[in-house]
Amino acid sequence: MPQSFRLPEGGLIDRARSLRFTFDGRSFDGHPGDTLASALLANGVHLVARSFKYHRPRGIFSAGAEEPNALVQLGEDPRTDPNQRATQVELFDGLSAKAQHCWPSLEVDFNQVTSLASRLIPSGFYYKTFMWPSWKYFEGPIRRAAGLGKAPRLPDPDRYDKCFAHCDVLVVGGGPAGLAAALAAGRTGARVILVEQDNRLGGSLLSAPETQIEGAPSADWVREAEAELATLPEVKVLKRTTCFAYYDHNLLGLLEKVTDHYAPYDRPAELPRQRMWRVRAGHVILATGAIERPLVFRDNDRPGIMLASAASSYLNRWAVKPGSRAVVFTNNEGGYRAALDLKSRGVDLAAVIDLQLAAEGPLSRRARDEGIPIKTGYAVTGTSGHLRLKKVFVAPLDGAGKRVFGGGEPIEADLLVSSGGWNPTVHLFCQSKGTLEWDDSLACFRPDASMQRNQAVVGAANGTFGLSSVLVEAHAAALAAADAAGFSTGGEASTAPTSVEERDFLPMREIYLVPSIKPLGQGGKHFVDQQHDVTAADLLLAMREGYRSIEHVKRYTTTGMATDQGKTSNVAAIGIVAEHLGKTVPEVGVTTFRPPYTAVTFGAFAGRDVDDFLDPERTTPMHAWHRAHGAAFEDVGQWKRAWYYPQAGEDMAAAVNREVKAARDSVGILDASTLGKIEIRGPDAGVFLDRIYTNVFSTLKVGRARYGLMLKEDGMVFDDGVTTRLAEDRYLMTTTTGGAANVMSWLEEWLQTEWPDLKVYLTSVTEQWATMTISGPNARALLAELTELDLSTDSFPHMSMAEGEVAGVKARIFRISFTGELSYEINVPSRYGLAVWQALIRVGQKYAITPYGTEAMHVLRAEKGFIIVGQETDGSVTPLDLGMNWIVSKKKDFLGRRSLSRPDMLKADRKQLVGLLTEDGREVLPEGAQLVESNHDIRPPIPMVGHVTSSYWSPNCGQSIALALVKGGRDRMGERLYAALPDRTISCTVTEPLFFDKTGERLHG
Amino acid sequence: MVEDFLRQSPLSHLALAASGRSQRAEEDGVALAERPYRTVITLRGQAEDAVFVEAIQRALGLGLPRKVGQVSGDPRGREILCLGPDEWWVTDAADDAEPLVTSLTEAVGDLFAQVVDTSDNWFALELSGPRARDVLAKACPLDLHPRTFGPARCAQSLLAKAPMTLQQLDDTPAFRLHVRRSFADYAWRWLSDAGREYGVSILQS
Amino acid sequence: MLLIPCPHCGPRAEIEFSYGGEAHIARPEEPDELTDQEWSDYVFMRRNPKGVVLERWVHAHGCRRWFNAARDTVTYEILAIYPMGQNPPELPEPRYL
Amino acid sequence: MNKRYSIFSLARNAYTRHEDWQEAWRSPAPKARYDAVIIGGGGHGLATAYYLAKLHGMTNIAVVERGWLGGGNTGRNTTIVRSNYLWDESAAIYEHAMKLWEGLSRELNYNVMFSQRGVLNLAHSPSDMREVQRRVYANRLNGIDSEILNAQQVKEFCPQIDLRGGGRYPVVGASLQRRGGTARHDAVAWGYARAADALGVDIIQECPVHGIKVVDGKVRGIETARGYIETPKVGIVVAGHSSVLAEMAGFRLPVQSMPLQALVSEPVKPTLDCVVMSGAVHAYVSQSDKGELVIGAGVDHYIGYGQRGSQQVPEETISAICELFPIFRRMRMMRQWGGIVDTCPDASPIIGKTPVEGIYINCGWGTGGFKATPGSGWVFAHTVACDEPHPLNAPFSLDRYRTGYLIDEHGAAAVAH
Repeated sequence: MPQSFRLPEGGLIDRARSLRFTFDGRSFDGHPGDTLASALLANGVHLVARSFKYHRPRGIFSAGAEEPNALVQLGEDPRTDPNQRATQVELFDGLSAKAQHCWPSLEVDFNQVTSLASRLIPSGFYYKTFMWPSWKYFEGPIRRAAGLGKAPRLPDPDRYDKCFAHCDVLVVGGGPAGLAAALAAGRTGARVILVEQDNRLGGSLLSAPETQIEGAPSADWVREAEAELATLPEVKVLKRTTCFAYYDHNLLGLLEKVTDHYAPYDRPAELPRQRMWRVRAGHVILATGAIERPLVFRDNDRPGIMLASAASSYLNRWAVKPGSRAVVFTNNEGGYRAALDLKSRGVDLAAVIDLQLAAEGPLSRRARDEGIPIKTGYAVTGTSGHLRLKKVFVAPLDGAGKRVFGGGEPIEADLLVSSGGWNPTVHLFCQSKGTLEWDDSLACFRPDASMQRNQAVVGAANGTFGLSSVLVEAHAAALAAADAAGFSTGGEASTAPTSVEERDFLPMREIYLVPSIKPLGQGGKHFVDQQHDVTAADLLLAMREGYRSIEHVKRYTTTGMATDQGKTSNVAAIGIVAEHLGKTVPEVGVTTFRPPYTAVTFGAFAGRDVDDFLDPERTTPMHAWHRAHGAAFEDVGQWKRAWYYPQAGEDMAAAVNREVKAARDSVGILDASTLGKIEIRGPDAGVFLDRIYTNVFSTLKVGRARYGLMLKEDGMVFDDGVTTRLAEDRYLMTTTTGGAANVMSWLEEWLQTEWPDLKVYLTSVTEQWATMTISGPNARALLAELTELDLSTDSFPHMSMAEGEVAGVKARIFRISFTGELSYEINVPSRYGLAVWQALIRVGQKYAITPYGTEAMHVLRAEKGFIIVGQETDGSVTPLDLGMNWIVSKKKDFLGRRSLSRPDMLKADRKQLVGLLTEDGREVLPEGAQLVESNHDIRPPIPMVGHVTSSYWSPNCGQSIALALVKGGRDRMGERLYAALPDRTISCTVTEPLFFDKTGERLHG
Repeated sequence: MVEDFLRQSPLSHLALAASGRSQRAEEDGVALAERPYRTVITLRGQAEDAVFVEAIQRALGLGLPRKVGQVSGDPRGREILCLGPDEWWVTDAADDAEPLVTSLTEAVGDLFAQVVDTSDNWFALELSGPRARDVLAKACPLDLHPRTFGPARCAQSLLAKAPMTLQQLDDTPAFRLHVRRSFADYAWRWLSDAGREYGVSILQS
Repeated sequence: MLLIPCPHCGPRAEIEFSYGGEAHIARPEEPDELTDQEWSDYVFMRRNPKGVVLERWVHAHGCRRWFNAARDTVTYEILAIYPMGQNPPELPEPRYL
Repeated sequence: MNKRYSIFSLARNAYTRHEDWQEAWRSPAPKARYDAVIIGGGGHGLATAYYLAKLHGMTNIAVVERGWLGGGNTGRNTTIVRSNYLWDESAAIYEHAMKLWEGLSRELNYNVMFSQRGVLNLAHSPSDMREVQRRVYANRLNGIDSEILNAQQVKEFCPQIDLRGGGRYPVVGASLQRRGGTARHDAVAWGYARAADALGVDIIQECPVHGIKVVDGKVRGIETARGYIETPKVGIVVAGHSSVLAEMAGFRLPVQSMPLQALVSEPVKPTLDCVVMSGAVHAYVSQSDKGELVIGAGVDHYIGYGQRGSQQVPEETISAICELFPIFRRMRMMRQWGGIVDTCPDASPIIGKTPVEGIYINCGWGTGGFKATPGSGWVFAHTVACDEPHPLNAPFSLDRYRTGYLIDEHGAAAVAH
């Protein structure tokens, strides 16, 4: 089908090439340079969408980011994108778009019945009904009726990128102001980033080809500016990039569309789909332009009704006639520019309807001279046409602008464009907490006070509308920013580009709600927020019901809450509210501007931080061995730890049982490299540790090790581990795997902030050392085969350390035990970890050495009643609760000590650590099981006396064992308790938390 | 002396094979290389103590940089990185840290100072090429523009979600990135992925 | 994301820092002399002002040094940084409140 | 006199073109004296006023609000309602709230769209699962509906979820509270306001409080932008600004005000029918009736009254959401915002008396206050009316920081406090 509305010449499109695309299954042609919207209009397609609530037919309303209506579903699963603005989708070959939110088709949408019932469903209707019998019976249908496009059903195959960037001057907006600013700043040598959401620089100039800058067509100036910027090494120009957010301290978020505009077969595989930039800017120049404000009149939403500036854009930039016969409705001179554009491009111009009582500006004079029929003091009072505008009704207006006279004269037209003035695009400025002032002469909100350092707003965004003034303002702001960043023009005078154009749309007659022949709300609708179908009548209803704050009006009616976030509707809504409440517009105020300016893909926010990059996986030097030997892994913080090593035919329980037995029967080996390790040195190291730990370390002998417990100031257990005295002034502290980083920070914090007088230095050496624990009755024999050290208990007793070679590698060996068996913890530099591990395995064959994972380690330590911080404790457990009074020094102060004597800490019914044995020893209590005192079936709430913290099958005890925190547990020895599970109760007996080798003789081998 | 073949880089599981510097990397790409087994000694001490400074300088034959972010020495040989007001790294091309640890330990003697061998706590990889800064910008919030960073400079920051010590080696630009050993695999794969759009070649270590 | 001026490393991104809460809360010298109320005031009670707060930060992913900052909790402007153990300097009027 | 809302009143008013609807609440000038004044016109404050009037017969009372009703955290939250808390004390108060939620729309004659679509709390590791079990077992003994799901059951309940969790955070199971869900946050504030107003409560908007007059340790009245109001009882319910008001009254709180962020996507047709929370990856998500994915993000870990969003917090949260729901990667964020939450050291609220006689405080709900709204108002009304806490809120006294009776619920929210 030919592009019958494409003008024969002009436009920034590549006519030499055609692009084939489909909309709702129909095939069309367009050209490179088109947007989906311009290409649809070129093919005479105006009906593109249905509205949110009433399913009214909607067309293309704007030519940019402010589009409320023309939302389409782009592409097919898995690369489908709902709610895409056709006005911003660049056309590519093979593009496929669908209408959304309609059934069975765009033309015949049965859901439009909601429109017929519209009187029953005014704003907020759902708050007043659907309460009986229950909301749940109504919610489903309402949910299905809501939403717009469809979310993808398949995982997104595309990749996204994220990066940081830094610059002296960030210029947002590549229109005349932004270009002038980027040039001025860039020429000084400052680092400049210029951001433009469009695929071309030029902004408003792209739609105004006759504009002159520096005495030549502005298009030439734009071209030259772009060429010059490309020669400046410190200037970066980002097109197709939207600055969507202005965060604290001049951090701005940009979204760059990298490959969205490529035909699928052309997309370079190595490029990400989109890239998020996080720019820290020394100075920010916001040159974000302005958005035209539509007039709010009756039935202002039909396909064929659009913004005046959009019509000019389609004519000039895309060489598309948006209609055959047009009416222009305006309250200012700007509408006449569209009228002149329409006429000069061959559109039959039926009339300009001007709310102003007289039109005396240069453009209106020109229009009059060209014979365009002009009706001043007139209003559009309504429209007709179902799927496309057919008629416009106009009538004269009274002096106050409150009433129209007569029944309305019909004018045949398929295009109606309106202009109600301009709103500076202050979104980013307001996100940065800048405040607005209402400018009466411009009838718009413009920036007032800035809340960020080093920020300027220039051009239309600042309420400066004349091109000449814009260029001067932008140039000056850029020079000031560059100068403040330490870059000057070096004495050479820098002059702003010149233009003779001045602002063209003043004066205006501001009527926020254009009256019609019928009272508001009766026959026809005055749409304020087109996407959400919020009408002027809805706003008045909200206020009538007491929702008078503009925030209440917004939330009650949902005006401005659609995907366009009210870019063309918010000021009109405020104006109507102000008029109704008898307030001024600034008294009503604006609702909060929030990021993003336009919606940002989740994938771009996530960037590369997905899948296995979401969180780093930290691995030990022996990781490859564990993998090769079939280990299952457990996540402990970011670490991957070997959990158990199933052999052929073994399930987890069997593997763990085998590993647990081996460690008691002969020897097992555990990779303990993940434990935190901190080297501590200084004359005050002992004193320091005394303050950190509940017990004393300053008296520890060199070469000896001691278990310690540390608390937070609230008295709760925070971490534990063994600390060894390496020398008079040197200690090596070990921490839990998960707590390593926190403990290091904790120690540094106290040293630096509270005890700077203590002479102590700390260095983390967690990963310097690969750590392997060999444990079991044959541990000594095994180790003896690989070291020359004297391993006899006399020279190497329990809780001591020795340095020597193991398998030819210099090692630190600690004789400490977390299993209750004779154990050695061998530390070698990480690069040799795997080699020494393999040597131990090799030599250990004769002892049937068995690698065991964290699960077996847990069973072994539970058999001995050793706690795990984070499992037996949860931030509400003190050392006294754990029965560890023996480790709490009475002689000295330490962190958290004072908290232990608070009244609640001393209560007898605090939860205390005990052991549990099930009545049927084969039954293993589930961890987390809650304990009750009675197994009689009673109704909840049933008082709980404690819970199971750890529970395992113990092959060495031949029965299940559990640790639990039980209220007053130490006084309950031998008492019967019940684990109350959803489907049964398990009875068990309270015991000491010690199940195996109660005398501890195995420790000494 | 331990046999070299016993030691292992944390990237050995990737069986990295040098791809050589491709034409593309030469022009607009990046090159990655692992640099295991360098000596990295963490040194803590009081910069305001002239005795300490003097002792270190004598032991190393290098000036002790006093401003955080400064580096003295030869990036391919021995150098000192100032990481904090009382914290330095002494790094050296030698793969056996022991002699240096011994001489530094002797140098500081009873002074309030600390010398710890952290060669295996850290893992270095090098990223170079015309787009090296662009790749780093994806992972790191530092401003590495030549006006604010350069050779003989170092900084501690983040490489995506891994803590990193970064130093610039030359104007290629080439950077050395130190991450904790357990993050080696993460860092390598992250950088390889981030560099994909520019082309990544792997250099022999 | 704030830009925080580390006294040693210069301005750095907030993600490199950890927050340490209110500054100038000294640990009692003799905890045993304190009533439960006084002790809990030390452990738990905080000023939490809307306006200028004196607080502590640590450059956790940088030089790992602690320092004090005066920051406006509404605008997030950092008015001053100063070393641990020192009193806050004369502060400029918050410029943007 | 409010006319009742119903389908019939809607039809009747449709006939008269909605010209005859009455104000949902009056806008009275403040009186010189009230029997009690509630400071804070959010959900909790309005609920307190409603129950004071309804259950305790105190109708000469006022709610004073600095800005507009529901403009604080009530208007900025992600509206999740559940009661499956670990500790008995928490479970009791949240479950009481849950029971009130279940009849709230009819009680208030205002549809708060309480939607019991089920809340999943995901477990990603054996230790997560242990905590899930501990909580679910406790919930059931406390009479709270709560179930343990294995991975397959999670997939059946929420087919959109990727059990692989991108590889890094596999879903190994979850707890499910079927009675949990969401409610329409604005409607909660408006519904309570309308119902309280109908009982005679004066709701005074745009009335900031500048001072609290305390004589001899006893409150006498409050200074407001609209004049001095004498009153023997003041209830402070100003989440986010609790410390500011406490300072006016001369006492301190263990509270830090931190920015909590949230965001919504563009609306789409129904794609997620339950609420999904994951503490491990710091994210929670549901889909609103309008079709937006409503996503709760984390807190910025410093004091902040800025009420705005930052860049890195949504990045983290969205990454996590994309991990659990790779099908959402192409969805787009439409709006992000920040609220100010009071965080307490033990992540549990403070509801009770203060060192000043006649001043009561309700604060410290952290990230979880919305779900408690009816229960919080109910117990706080009792506390204000009777000058002593109800047994349900007695454990949540300010004094617990002295005695050490902390109720540590750090594991309870998806967001670390």
